[in-house]
Amino acid sequence: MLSAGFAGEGLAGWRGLGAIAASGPWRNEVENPYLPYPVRIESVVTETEDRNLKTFKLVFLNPEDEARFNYNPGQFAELSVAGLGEIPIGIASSPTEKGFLKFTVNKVGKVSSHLHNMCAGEIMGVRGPMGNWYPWELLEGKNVVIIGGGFAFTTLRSSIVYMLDPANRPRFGDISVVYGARSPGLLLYKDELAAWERRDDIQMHITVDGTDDPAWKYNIGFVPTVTKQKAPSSENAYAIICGPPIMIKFTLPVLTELGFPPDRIISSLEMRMKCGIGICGRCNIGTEYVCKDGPVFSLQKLAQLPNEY
Amino acid sequence: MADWEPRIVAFLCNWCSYGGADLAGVSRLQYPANIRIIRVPCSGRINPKFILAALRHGVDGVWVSGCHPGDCHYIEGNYYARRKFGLLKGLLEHMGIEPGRIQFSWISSAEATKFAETARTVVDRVKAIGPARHFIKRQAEVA
Amino acid sequence: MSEIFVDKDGLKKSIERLMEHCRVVGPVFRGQYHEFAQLKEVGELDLTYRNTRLSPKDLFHPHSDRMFTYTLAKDDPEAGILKEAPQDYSPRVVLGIRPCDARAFQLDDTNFVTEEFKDPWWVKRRESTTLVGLACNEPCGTCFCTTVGTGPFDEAGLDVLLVDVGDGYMARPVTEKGHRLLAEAGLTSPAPAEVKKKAEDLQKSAEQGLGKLFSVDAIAGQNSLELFNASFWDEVQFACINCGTCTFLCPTCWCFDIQDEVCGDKGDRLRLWDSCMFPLFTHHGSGHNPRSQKLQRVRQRFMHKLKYYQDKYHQGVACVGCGRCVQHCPVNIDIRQVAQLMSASCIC
Amino acid sequence: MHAYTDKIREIARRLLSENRVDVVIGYRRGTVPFMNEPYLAKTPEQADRLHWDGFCGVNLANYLPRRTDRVGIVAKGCDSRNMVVQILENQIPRDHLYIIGAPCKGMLDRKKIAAELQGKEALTAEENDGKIQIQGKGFQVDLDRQAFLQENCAICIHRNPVIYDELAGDLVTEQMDVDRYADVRQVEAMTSEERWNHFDQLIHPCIRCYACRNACPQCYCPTCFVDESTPQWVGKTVDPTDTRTFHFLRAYHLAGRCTDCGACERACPVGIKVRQFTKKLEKDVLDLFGYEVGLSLEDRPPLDTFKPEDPESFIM
Repeated sequence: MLSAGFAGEGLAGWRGLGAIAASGPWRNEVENPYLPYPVRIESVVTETEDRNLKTFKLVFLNPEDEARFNYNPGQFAELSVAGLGEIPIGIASSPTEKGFLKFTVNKVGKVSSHLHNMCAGEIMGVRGPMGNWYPWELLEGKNVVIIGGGFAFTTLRSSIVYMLDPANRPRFGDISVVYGARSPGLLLYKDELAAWERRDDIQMHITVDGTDDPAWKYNIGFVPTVTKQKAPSSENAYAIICGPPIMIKFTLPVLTELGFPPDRIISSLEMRMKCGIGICGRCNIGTEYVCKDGPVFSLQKLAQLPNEY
Repeated sequence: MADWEPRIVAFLCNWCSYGGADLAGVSRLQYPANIRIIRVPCSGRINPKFILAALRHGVDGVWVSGCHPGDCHYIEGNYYARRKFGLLKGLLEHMGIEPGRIQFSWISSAEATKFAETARTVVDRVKAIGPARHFIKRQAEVA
Repeated sequence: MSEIFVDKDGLKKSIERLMEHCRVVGPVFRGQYHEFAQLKEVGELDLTYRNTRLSPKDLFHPHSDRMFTYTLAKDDPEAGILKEAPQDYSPRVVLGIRPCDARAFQLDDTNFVTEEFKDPWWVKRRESTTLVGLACNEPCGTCFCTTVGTGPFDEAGLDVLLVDVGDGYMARPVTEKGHRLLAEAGLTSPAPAEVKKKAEDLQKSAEQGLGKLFSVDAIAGQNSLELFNASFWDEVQFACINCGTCTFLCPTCWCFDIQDEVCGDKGDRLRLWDSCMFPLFTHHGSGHNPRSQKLQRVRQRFMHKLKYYQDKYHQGVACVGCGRCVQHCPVNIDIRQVAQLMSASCIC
Repeated sequence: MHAYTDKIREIARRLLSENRVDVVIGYRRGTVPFMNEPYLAKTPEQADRLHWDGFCGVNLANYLPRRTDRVGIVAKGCDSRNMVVQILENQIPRDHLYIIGAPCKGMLDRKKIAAELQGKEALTAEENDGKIQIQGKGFQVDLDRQAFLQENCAICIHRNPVIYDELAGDLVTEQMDVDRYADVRQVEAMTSEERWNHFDQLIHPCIRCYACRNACPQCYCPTCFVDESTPQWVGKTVDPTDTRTFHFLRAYHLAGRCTDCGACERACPVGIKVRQFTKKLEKDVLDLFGYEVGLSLEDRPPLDTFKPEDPESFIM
């Protein structure tokens, strides 16, 4: 009688996949990296006056999922809506904020438009955390200059909240932030910006491209210009920059002028993604998968990659 | 099967056939309740994809109706539509969709009686063919 | 190695025996070409085939595959929560696979199975499958396996290698799994010396005809950015029509898309083959597309296979020289020529 | 070597050196038997790589939409008809084109030849005197050219270019008395159920690679309906309904635009006779509107015009 055991054997006999074999008998126990954790929408906040950006506060249905979702500022996750699909979105909350995740989502396509119509209490999914993060080990003991534009401020918010946490604040030197949007109504996290503005352990430079609001009390001007004016010191400092390509293009020369070498300018890239775990193959820039080897790259690293992003 | 009632999508042009339907209603003319009306600006607006989408959703029949030739609100929209529909019907039936599943008519906004009559004819024809079997999108048949 | 000999009738009987207990898949002729399919009867199996039109990658990575199912019924407490879709992972023997295709699965493993993430469908299908290869006594004119580090008698990735020695087959178990398969299929008679000799001769003559068309190492040695910016891409890309033929036929093109489909209140999350040749592959929601041009997409495919993969995994190119893309590209773009340009070993 | 090859090279060299055109699109000899590769010659020297034989089945008009330079282009009868359609649809201006007409005796079908060889592999193929001489390992066969034409070529009635600026050879005699719609009538004779099953079988092997769409000179939409997501008209898996929807809509988009050049069928890697969809439309366009595609730069395309007396027997 044939046992058929030859084909159904466990991993021990299977060559080439030492990594799995090492992780032990996984059959039916293996975590499926494509399976989202179910979450409930706790609140939805409209961030901008054009109503194109909303922040979703999500709570895990299963507490053990939250424990497994260990993340660092700079990482992203796939937001999953059954019936529509998934979108990769940077995590806007900080790991120091317990009990929930926050994502700020721009309304552009099928999934994000549907998300914008979802309400508190509804069930959706989150898969992650994904990708690498801002280099917190390297940033230890350094001054940190954060430059953000428009709705690319999400993981920067995560980073600021993370650094300002009383347990973390002593690990970093001066923190300065240049954050700009087209108009005051398009700034994200307005209440928090105002609160940070009042603190003395963070230098805030909020700016808008233009405004006719006489009560506007912050800067007016493009991010590169304001960066140049405020001239944050590059001494013992790293710059983290996220924003639209045009902003990055004109801010990089300013940073170079201020003395930031390419290995101390850190950026986060966007790319069309599906799997988020380096398998489905679409988000590569040269050898690097943005979803897994990125999304955070130093300018030095980017210079070694094809200019295809 | 005995109590099966067909579901039929009717694409009606805003200016004529929809008006005909309206008048039929106001005049309390009876016509079968199997018809679900989708109002479109002109029969020329109907993209073949709409008809395909209806079939994929599982409707048992599609009925398209516009202004009589020469009466188009946009002068000639229905003339173009007529050419499109002729080819569309031909290809659909060539591929195995039963004749009668897709039907076309010209009905003016004054022709309430004709609207009700045509609706009955459409429903009767679809009933004679039976429930839709083809082009229905179900759960993906994959390996 | 203890080679076994079985005559052609004997193999058929063994296969019939196997078919009683597990799924047996092999090359069958359907319509216009050969494809791998689960055998209904042993007579369908055609081991005289050259190679299948489509690569057998769909055995592990089907064109369309159901990942998860869910309900959207409003009153269901489970609404919107994804569940893994049931799949058949029962034992399966794949017979007569060509060495190049088996090697391709090893290359694909580096993508689907990494230290951090294991693709569960790939892993479970790989695990439940035993691969019985069939050596290529007569490689095609479009084959270039020996150039890219495999060969017509390569055992890499196989559990058993069969060699057609005329009146029967020499079966060489390669792995423990292969040994057990042969034992349990009742194949035990040791191959006589002349059969082994015959197999050796066949191997020599098969390999002789193949030669080396370009240097994989030379491509590895090139500067990636210089290759990326090389002027020859303009000429290479001209004829391309950006269809998915090359990628869909290729045994080492694994890229996929994920799509949700809803039918009533039931939904599926499906994955399906995708292709770097399609503009939508990299099209951002914002409208931006880093590879909006045909040249960029064509370059991506060749760079990925022949350069990026080498640089990332240091185990050769992601091409096994099966020649399917060469044979079936509707506009005759020939990867062998492109590789020659990339290795700069010829001035074409 | 085919006499056209010399002539095409000569014309291309002249056009490029006299700066009459910026580029010449033709074919260069393929790397495998039965295949040639579309080629863009930019210099008079590159013109010498141009080639012609019976395996120039790729429709070069496919490379024209969105080009802005002055193009010399080799055109068989069908290619030239596709150019007419593209000119009518404002995809390329006539005065940007210098059409090198290649009167055609039909292109050869590599799938038919492969089937004839029954698994034996051809290593070289040469055409000579109405014969195809094929050599492989340990065999040589001569095939009768006429028997191995692409199916569309066998029934072609417009082998000579419709528009051209210069010819690469003498005009050929057009085929008369061909039955263009035998396969359509065969399907028309079936019941609805038989038809449905017939097409089910036909498209069963489809892998949704879109080679048929992309090989077509008339498929140039910036966003194909397949890629539209809001709403999504068709699923992307190999689900039979979705595959059918794709083939139906692809064909319908070619209503009154398809020249039956056979590029789609030729490109299909799994051998689907996709012309069976478009042929029906071609027949209906001829029957209903008396229109043959791509023959005139004056007549509007059939779905871009109408006659008050157009047939409407299908209307209730």
